[in-house]
Amino acid sequence: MTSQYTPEIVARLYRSLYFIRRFEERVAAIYPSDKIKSPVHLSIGQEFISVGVCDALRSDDAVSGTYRGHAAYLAKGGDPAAMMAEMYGKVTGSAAGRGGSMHLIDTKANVLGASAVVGTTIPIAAGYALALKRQKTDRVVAAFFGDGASEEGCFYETLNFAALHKLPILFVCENNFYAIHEPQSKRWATDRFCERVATFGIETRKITSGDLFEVRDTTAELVDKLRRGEGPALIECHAYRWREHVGPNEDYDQGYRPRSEMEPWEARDEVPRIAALLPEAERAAIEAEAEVAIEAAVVFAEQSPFPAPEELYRHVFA
Amino acid sequence: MTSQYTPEIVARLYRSLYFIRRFEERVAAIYPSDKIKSPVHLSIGQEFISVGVCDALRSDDAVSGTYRGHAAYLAKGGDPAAMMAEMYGKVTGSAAGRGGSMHLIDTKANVLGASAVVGTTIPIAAGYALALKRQKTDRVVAAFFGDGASEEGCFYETLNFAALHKLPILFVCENNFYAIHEPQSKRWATDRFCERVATFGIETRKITSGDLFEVRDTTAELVDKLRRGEGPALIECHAYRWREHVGPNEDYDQGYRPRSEMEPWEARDEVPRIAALLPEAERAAIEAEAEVAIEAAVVFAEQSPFPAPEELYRHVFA
Amino acid sequence: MSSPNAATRQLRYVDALAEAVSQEMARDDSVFVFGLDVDDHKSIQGSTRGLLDRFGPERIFTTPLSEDAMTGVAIGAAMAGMRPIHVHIRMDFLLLCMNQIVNMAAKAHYMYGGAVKVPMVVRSMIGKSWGQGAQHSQGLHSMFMHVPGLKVVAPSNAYDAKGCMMAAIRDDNPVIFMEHRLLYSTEAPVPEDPYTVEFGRARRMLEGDNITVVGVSNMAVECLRAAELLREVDVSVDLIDPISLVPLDIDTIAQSVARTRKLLVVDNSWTSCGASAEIASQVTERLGGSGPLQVRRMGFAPTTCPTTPALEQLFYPNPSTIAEAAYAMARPNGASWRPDPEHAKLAYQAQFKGPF
Amino acid sequence: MSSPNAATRQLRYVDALAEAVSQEMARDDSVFVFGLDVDDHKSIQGSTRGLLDRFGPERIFTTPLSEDAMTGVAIGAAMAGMRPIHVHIRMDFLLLCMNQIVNMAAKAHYMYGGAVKVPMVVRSMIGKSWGQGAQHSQGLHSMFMHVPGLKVVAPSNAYDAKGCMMAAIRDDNPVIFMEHRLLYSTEAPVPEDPYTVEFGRARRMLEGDNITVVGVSNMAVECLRAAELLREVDVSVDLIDPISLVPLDIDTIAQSVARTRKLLVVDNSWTSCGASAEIASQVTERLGGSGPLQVRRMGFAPTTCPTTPALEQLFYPNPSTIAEAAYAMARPNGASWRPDPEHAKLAYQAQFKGPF
Ligand SMILES: Cc1ncc(C[n+]2csc(CCOP(=O)(O)OP(=O)(O)O)c2C)c(N)n1
Ligand SMILES: Cc1ncc(C[n+]2csc(CCOP(=O)(O)OP(=O)(O)O)c2C)c(N)n1
Ligand SMILES: [Mg+2]
Ligand SMILES: [Mg+2]
Repeated sequence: MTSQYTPEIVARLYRSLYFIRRFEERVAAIYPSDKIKSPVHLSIGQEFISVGVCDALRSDDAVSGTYRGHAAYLAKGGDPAAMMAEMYGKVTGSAAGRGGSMHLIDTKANVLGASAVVGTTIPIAAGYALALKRQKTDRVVAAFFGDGASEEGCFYETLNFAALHKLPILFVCENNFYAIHEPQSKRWATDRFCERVATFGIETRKITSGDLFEVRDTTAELVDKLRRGEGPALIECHAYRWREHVGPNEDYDQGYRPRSEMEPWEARDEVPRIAALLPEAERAAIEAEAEVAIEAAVVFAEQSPFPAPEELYRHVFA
Repeated sequence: MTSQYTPEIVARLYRSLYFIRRFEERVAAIYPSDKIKSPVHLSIGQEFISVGVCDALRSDDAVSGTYRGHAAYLAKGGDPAAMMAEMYGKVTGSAAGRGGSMHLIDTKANVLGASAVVGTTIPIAAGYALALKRQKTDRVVAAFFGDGASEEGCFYETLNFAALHKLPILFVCENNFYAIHEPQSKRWATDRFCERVATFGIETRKITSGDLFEVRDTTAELVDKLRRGEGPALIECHAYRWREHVGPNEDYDQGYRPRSEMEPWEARDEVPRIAALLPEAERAAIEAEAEVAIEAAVVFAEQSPFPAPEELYRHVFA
Repeated sequence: MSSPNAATRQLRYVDALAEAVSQEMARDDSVFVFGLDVDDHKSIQGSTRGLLDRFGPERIFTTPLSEDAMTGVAIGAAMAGMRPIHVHIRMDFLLLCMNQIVNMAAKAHYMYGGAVKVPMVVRSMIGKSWGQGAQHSQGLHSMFMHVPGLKVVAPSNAYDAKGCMMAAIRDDNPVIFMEHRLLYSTEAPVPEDPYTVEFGRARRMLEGDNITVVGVSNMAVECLRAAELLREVDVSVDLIDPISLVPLDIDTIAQSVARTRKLLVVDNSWTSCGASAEIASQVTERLGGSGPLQVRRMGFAPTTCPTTPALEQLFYPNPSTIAEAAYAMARPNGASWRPDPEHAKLAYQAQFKGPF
Repeated sequence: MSSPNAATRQLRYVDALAEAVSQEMARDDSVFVFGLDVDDHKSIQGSTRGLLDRFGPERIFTTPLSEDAMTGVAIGAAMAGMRPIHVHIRMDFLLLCMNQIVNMAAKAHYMYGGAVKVPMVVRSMIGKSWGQGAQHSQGLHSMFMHVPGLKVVAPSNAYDAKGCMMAAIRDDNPVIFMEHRLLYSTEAPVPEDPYTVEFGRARRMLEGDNITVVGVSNMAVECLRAAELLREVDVSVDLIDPISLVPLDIDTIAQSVARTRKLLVVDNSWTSCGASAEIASQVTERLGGSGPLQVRRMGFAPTTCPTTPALEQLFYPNPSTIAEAAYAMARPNGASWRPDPEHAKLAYQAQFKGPF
C-alpha cells in the first residue's frame, strides 16, 4: 500500500469489498429457500480483484464480466437491487428476469452483459474497446475472465487483434487454479501464461500476493497507458475460490481439493485486513450501511412482481 | 549441408524436389484448358519445406497438409497419378473425384486428408498423434499449415493440448508472409511466433535460410525427440509463394506485393542449387524419369472415366 | 434390435449411459472418453461414473476448455482407428464445435472418397429449468440433421439410452448423441447384457386412432403424459418416439398418419427449420395429395429461453399444452379443452432442483 | 418498400452491394466493414470495391484469420453503438462463428432484457461450381432461421441486393446476409438513390395458376428459367421469391397455395430441416386440413458436395429438374416430361469460370 492511499480511498475500497462479500453471503443464505432459481457462481474470496480493478477505472469506463460476475458487477457500480431481483427472476431485475445470475448487465454503470459460455465475452469486450477507440474517447474496457477461459481459442485470437489495433482494453485473468473441479495441471501445458501473452506485444503483470492495493496500483498504471493509446495490457491475478463452483456451499469434502489450499488465502483475506486500516467507527458505519442496502435489495427483490406472461415474447427483436 | 549427405540422399531429395516443381508447372500449363475444374493453390517456390520434412520421416509416419498441399502430398509419397486424376475430377482420383486439389489424401502413403477451411486440420493431426501414442508406436505426425492458419484459435488450443499430452507431432508452419493478398503486418501484432509457441513447453526452430538441408536436419533432430516421447515440436520455416494465391499465374502486376520480394527467393531456388550438387548424368536421369512419370499421370487422368451418376450417393455414410 | 436374454432390472437413464460406455470400453480397447469434467467426482451427473477407476486416465480424461480443437482431436483419433466419445455437459457448447463437426466429421468419409471413416460419438445434454436460460437450454439437433453424414439420436428412456449408446459407439460414422438433463433420473427396465437399439426404427409408444403424436427426446415423455390425460376425454393417441432422427423412420410415422390424418410433432427445440419441420414436411410430401391432413408443430416458444420460472414455464410445451393442442386437432368441432394443470405435472418436474 | 424517384440503370448484383454499403457509410459514420480480404485489390469479387479509397482503413479493414473472435468484435462494437458489417467470402466459414452468432448476437437483446442492441450485418457468399466442393458450397441459412433473434435475408437480384443491404445496415438486429457467387454478375435495374427493401415481404415474380413455386436465393433465378420452360408446355407458375427468410412472408406464399393447392419449394441447401422444410410446414399447418395439398421440396442432394463436375451437376436442382418436378405435380395424370437440357441452361452458368 503506497502513500497515495488516503483514508477516503481506503474507506471507498472497504465499502465496495465488504458490500460484495456480504451481498454474496446473503445470496448463499437465501439459496436454500429456492427463491433464487438460478445457478449462482460466487466470487467469495476473489472479490479483491474486482474491487481493485474497478476502483482504478472511471465511471465511464466499461467492465466485461463472466458468469462468476457478481463482484465485477457490484464493484463497477451495478445496481444491487436490480441484481437481486434478477436472481429472483423478477421483472425489475437487471435483465428483466431473463438472465439470472449468469447474465448480469447494467448499462448505466457501464457493466457489459456477461455470458454463461466461457470465454465468449472476451472478443466482445475487444469489440467494445474498438468502438471506444473509433469514437476518439479515452475510455477503456476491463475484461474479466478465468484461467479456464484463457484456454479457449478466441482468447488468443482476441489478444492478437487487440494488440494489432492497439485497443484500449485491460485483460484481467482471475487465475483461481480450477475450472469447475479440474486443476490447472490437467489443462495447462505450462504456467508461462504472462510470458506467452507478452509475445503479442502486450504488457503483462502477474499478481500473486492477493493484495487489493497491488491490484489497484497495477491497474491504475496500466490504464494510464491504455488511455494514451499504447495498446492493451493484461493482469494475471492469483486468487482462490472459497465456495463450490456453482451453488452456495463449501465443497472441501468432495475430494478434488483440500481445504489446506484455501487456508493461506483465508489467512490473508482482504476484508478484515482492510477493515483494520479504518477507524472503528467508520468501519462500523460502512458495514451498517451495507447491511441496510443489502436488506433493501432483498426486500425489493421479494416484493417485485414476476414478469407477466406476454413478456415472454418481448425483446426477441429490437 | 552436413557431411551426412551421401550422394544417394542428395539424389533422393532432388528427385522429390524436381518432381514436385515440374508436376505443378504441368498443372499450371494444363489449367487454361479448363480440364482441371478445381481451385489450385500451387506451392511452387515452397516445395523445399515439404521435401526436407518428409525426407526425414519414415514411411509409416503421417503427414497432414493443407489446401496448398500438392508438395506435402507428393513429398510424402502420395500417388501422383491419383492426384492428377483427382484434379481432373475422375473416379480414379485419390478421393474418387470428390475432393479436387484441396482435399488430397493417400492413406497408403500416410497422407491424411487436407481441408479447404484454413486451420481445421491442425487439431485433427493432433488427434491422429494421440492415437499413435495410445497405440504405443513411435510413429509421428507432421502437420503443415500456413502463417495465416496460425491465427485461428484452434491452433493455440491444439498447441496446449499437444504439449500437455506430449503428443508425437511436429508442427510445420510455412510462413510465406501472406494470407491471400493480406501481408502479415495487417494480421500479426508481432512476429514473436516461435517465442510464443515455446511458452507451451514446445521446442521450436525458425528457419529463414530457404535451405532444404537445414529443414531436413532440423526435422530429423526434432523427430528423434518426438519418437522418444519428449513431446511436440514446431518449425517455422520462411518461404515465398511465387504464383498467385489460387490459380496458375504470377500476380506481381496486381500491386499488393512487388516482384522484388520474390527475387531473393528465386535467386536461391533449391531446384537448381541441388541439381548442381549431382553429377550431370544422374541429374538428367532423374529429370527424365520425372517427366515420364508426370506424363503418365496426365495420361492416366485424361483417360480415366468420370464417376458414374450413382456415385453421387455413395460414401455419405460408412 | 437385438433381444438379449439376460435379466433386466430398473436402471436410471444416467446409469444406463455409464453402463453402455463401460461395457463397450471393456469390449473394445479403441474406445475412449474425453471432455471437460468427465473424470471428476461429479462425472457429468454420474453418466461417466466408474470409468476412471475401471479404465484409468489414458482412456478417460478431461480436457482444457478448447471445444473446437478437442473436436478435431476426436476426428483425428477416429481417422486413426480409435473410437472417441467426446462429452459436453451442455448441447449449447456444440456451437463452438460446428466447424469441426460439420466441415470435417460429417464430410470426411465422402470428401475423401471413402478413404477414411470417422467413428466418433458426441455426447451432449440439453439443460432445462432452474434458470438454465439462453445458453444452457438449447436443443440443436436440427442443425446436425441438416447436414448429410451425421447420425443424430435422442433416446427418451433408459433402455434406449443404453442401446443407442452401444450402437453409436459401434457405428462407423459420427453420431450426435443428444441427452436430456431431466431424463437422467428416470428409470426403465434395462438388460444387463450388452445390446444395441438399431437406428432408424421408431418406437410406437401407444397405439391409438384419433391422432398421431411424435415426441422427440424428453418430449416423448411429456407426450406420454399428455396421452394419458387425453384418454380421460376419449382421445386415443398413436404416440411415436423416433429415437433416432438421422436415420429417421418416416415409414412408421407416415403409416400412422395415413390412418389418423392428423399429425402433431412435439420437439425439444424451436420449430423453425427444426426436426418438427422435417417430420411434418416428409409426411406431407407423402400424404398431402391424398386428402385433408392436419399438421401441427410444437416446440420452444420462438424466443430466447428466459431464466425466470415465470416465463420459462411458458417457453416449453408441457403435457397440458400438448394435450390441449392434440384435443383441438382430434375434435375440431368440439369445445376447446385443457387438462387441470396440477394433474398434468410430470413426476420428474416436481423432483428436479438446481443449481444444475 | 420505399419507391425512389431517381433514375435507374442496369447494375450488377456485386456493384449493387458495394453501392449500398458505400451510401450507408457516407450517411452514417458508425457503419464500418471488416473481414478477411475486404480491402485487397480483389475486394471480395468487387463487392467492397471503392470503399477503402473513399472511407479509409479505419472504416474498412482486413482481419487475422480469426472468424470466431472477429464475430465477437462485431458484436461488441455493435453493442457500443456502431454498425459493423462483417464479411466472409464463403458461408461455410460461418461455422467458425456459430457460438458468437447463436449464443450471443441472437440472444443479447433478449437475454439482457432489452438493455442492448446488436445492429450488425454478417455478409457471406455461397459458392458453386468449379470444384468448390464440400467446404465452399454450403448454404447454412436454415441454421440461422432456427434461432430466434436473427434476421436472415437472401436477395436473388441486384435490386433486392441493394435494398436489402441498406435495410440490413439500418436494422437494429443481427442480420445474416446471404449472397450467391453466381448471382454477382447478374444485372437488374437499380435506382441510384438509396432505398430499402423491407424484410418480410415476398416478391411474386410470376403469376400463374397451376402450381406455386418458391425459389430461395439463386434458386429463384433457376426457377424463373424453369417457369419459362414450363410455359411452353402450358403449365403456369406462381413464382415467389421470399427475399427475406426471417421474417418470412408466409401470407403471400400461403395465399398462392390456397389457390393452386400445389407447392414446390426449391432451396439452395439441403432439404432436411432446411428453409424448404419450414416453408412447407407452415403452409401445411395452415392449409393441409382444408383439402388435398401437394407439397414437394428440392435442394442439394442429400450428400456432401462433390468437386467433380460429373457429380456436381447432379448435386444441384437446375431449371430442367425443377421444371420436370413442377410438371409432374401440375399434371399428375399426364406422361412425365423433361425439357431439353441444352435449352434449359442459364446464361450465367455458361459464363462462370474458375478458379473462384
Ligand atoms: C464454452 C464452455 N465450456 C464449458 C463450460 C462449462 N463450464 C462452466 S464454468 C467452467 C469453468 C471455467 O473456469 P474458469 O474460466 O477458470 O472460471 P472460474 O469458474 O474458475 O471462475 C466450465 C468448464 C461452459 N460454460 N462454457
Ligand atoms: C477458416 C477460413 N477462413 C478463410 C478462408 C479463405 N482463405 C483461403 S486460403 C487463405 C489464406 C491462408 O493463409 P496461410 O495460412 O498463410 O496459407 P497460404 O495460402 O499462405 O499457404 C484464406 C484466408 C478459408 N479458406 N478458411
Ligand atoms: Mg478458474
Ligand atoms: Mg501464408
